[in-house]
Amino acid sequence: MDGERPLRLITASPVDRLARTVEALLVVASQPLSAEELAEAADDDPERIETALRLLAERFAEGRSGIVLEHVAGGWAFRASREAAEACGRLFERPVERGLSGAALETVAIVAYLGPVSRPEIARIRGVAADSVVAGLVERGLIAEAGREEGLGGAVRYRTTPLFERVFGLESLSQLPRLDDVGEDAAEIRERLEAVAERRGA
Amino acid sequence: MDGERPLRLITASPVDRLARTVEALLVVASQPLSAEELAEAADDDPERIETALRLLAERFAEGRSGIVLEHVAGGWAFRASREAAEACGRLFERPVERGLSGAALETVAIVAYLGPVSRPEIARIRGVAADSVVAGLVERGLIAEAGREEGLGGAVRYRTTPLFERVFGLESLSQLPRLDDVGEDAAEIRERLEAVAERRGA
Amino acid sequence: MEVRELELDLDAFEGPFDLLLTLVLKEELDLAEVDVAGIVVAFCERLAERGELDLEACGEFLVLVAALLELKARGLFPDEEAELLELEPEEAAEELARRLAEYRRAKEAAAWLAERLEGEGDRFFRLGPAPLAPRVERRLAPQEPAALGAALLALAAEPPAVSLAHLELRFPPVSQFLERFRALLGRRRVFDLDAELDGMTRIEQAVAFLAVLELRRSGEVALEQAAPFAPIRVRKATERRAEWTASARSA
Repeated sequence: MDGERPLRLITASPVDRLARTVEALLVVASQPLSAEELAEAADDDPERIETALRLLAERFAEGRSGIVLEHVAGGWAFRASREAAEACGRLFERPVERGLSGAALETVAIVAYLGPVSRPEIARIRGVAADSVVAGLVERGLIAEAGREEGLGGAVRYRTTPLFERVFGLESLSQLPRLDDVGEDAAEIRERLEAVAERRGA
Repeated sequence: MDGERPLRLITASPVDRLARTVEALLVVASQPLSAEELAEAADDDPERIETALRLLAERFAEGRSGIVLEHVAGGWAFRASREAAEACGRLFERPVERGLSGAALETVAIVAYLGPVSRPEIARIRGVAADSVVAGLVERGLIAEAGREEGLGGAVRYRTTPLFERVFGLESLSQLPRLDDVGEDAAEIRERLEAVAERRGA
Repeated sequence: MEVRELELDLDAFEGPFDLLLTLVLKEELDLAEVDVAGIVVAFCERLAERGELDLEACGEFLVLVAALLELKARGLFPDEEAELLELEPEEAAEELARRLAEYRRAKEAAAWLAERLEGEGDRFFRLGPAPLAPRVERRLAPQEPAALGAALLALAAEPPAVSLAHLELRFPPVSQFLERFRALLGRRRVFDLDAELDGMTRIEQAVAFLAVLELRRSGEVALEQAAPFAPIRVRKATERRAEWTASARSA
């Protein structure tokens, strides 16, 4: 390796190579990185990192590049140039979604009819793990946490939100379509769903 | 807008400006963007986007830059250069692929080739229950629910996600190798079985 | 009758069927060492002792044994062709071959993916949103409440009855053999069961045997066997009360 060094010095200065490493780290990070974090990851010293960052700040500057290096509270991060703000706005402006996925609809229906209900219960009834679907519904504000199951370390339970009622055009949960074939009330419906789920799993 | 064009030609070549917009979009996007998505966000035509992408692919090439543009999962995305992999490894975990078991790889392979496919189908092919393996793959984001099998009480089906294609560096699922050679094996196995059956019958 | 509680006394294993299945699935017991035919014999004996045909237990048993045979076949497959004698029945050969090929293909694809992962290990990309990207708000169009009810109704739908479909093996109906044996007994008062079973697949033999047990239960026939594994003679019941006589067993 030592023999290679002079060659490298000709083709690229070490700071240039370090700058490439830093830009690679920044493009992968999902939060700002401090000079110390960068130095540790690059296994180089913070002063040289600062030099590399200055180099990058020049290269990734407003007006010169669509990628802009920005120093924010937590450290350094890339952002889109102001020039591209309109385009970014269009990228992130999502059209109104027409419906929920099958998994999301089943899950939110379970929470609406049986809530408050925990993730393990949802998983049991649907026969598949509920983690990502529940997380998605929470993120969209259709369901929210509502305490925990009884006992130590009880699982978090979920209920539907006012946004859910608005989206589904309900004044309250009592307006949910009746499911007399399944059960008269939440307890009966729950019992039936769990019994069916058990038979399905067997 | 037409009246502005000559002005733009003076300050910067339009393709260069478009390239800056495209790199801005790519640095903030959380998944690969297709040329069509880029065209829509940039409010420009797909052909010019392709030209800009070619320009960027040259600029953000392995060995030349720490940020590398790649065509993956049906779109374009930035990633860290291979040169910086060691530094990235020190800073970031690889939660998606860390410790993927043989069972998980077999299962994700089945979903990739046969998807959408249900858990019972996977179990049938692998000869063992697929529940925990499938849940693990969903958790990692490599597969996702894709509706249920037809008919009432049908099992949930799964397909691979764009993240799967990204992790395995596939431009699309069509890049998976054809497994015809194994198909020939099937004929051979069948012949052998039939030969055995004949001997038994005699 | 609880199939899973069936007590087994095999060379490789002694204990309830349930435990055997658990050990096999945990790969703590090599299925290659397990005499599956021995399990079938134990089940049939138990069935005979009870003197009544428990179709539910038979169904469950067939599914479990078919699964065991398949697992065993899979484990044995790479070995000598002679071991293929364990596989059969020939009717299932094509299906089995197809599935083995399918499984091999999955293994092949998994190997390809593993190799790919190895090669792609130095490609890092961002998993989450960009640090300074705008937050995305997902808006949902107004939804029909009826969709909620429909989703729950679908979840409350009974699953299909115990299905053998996933095995894709064809089980001939017991009635087919009942008719055949009744017709036979119309012509002859006695027949040798083994001779009748000759040339059948193992599954057909099993179902035919169930049919004979059913005939005995309904008092239409008497069964005679000089010793375990000796030929079984099926005699049309006359004035004598039908009974199972395996003289060696009482010894």
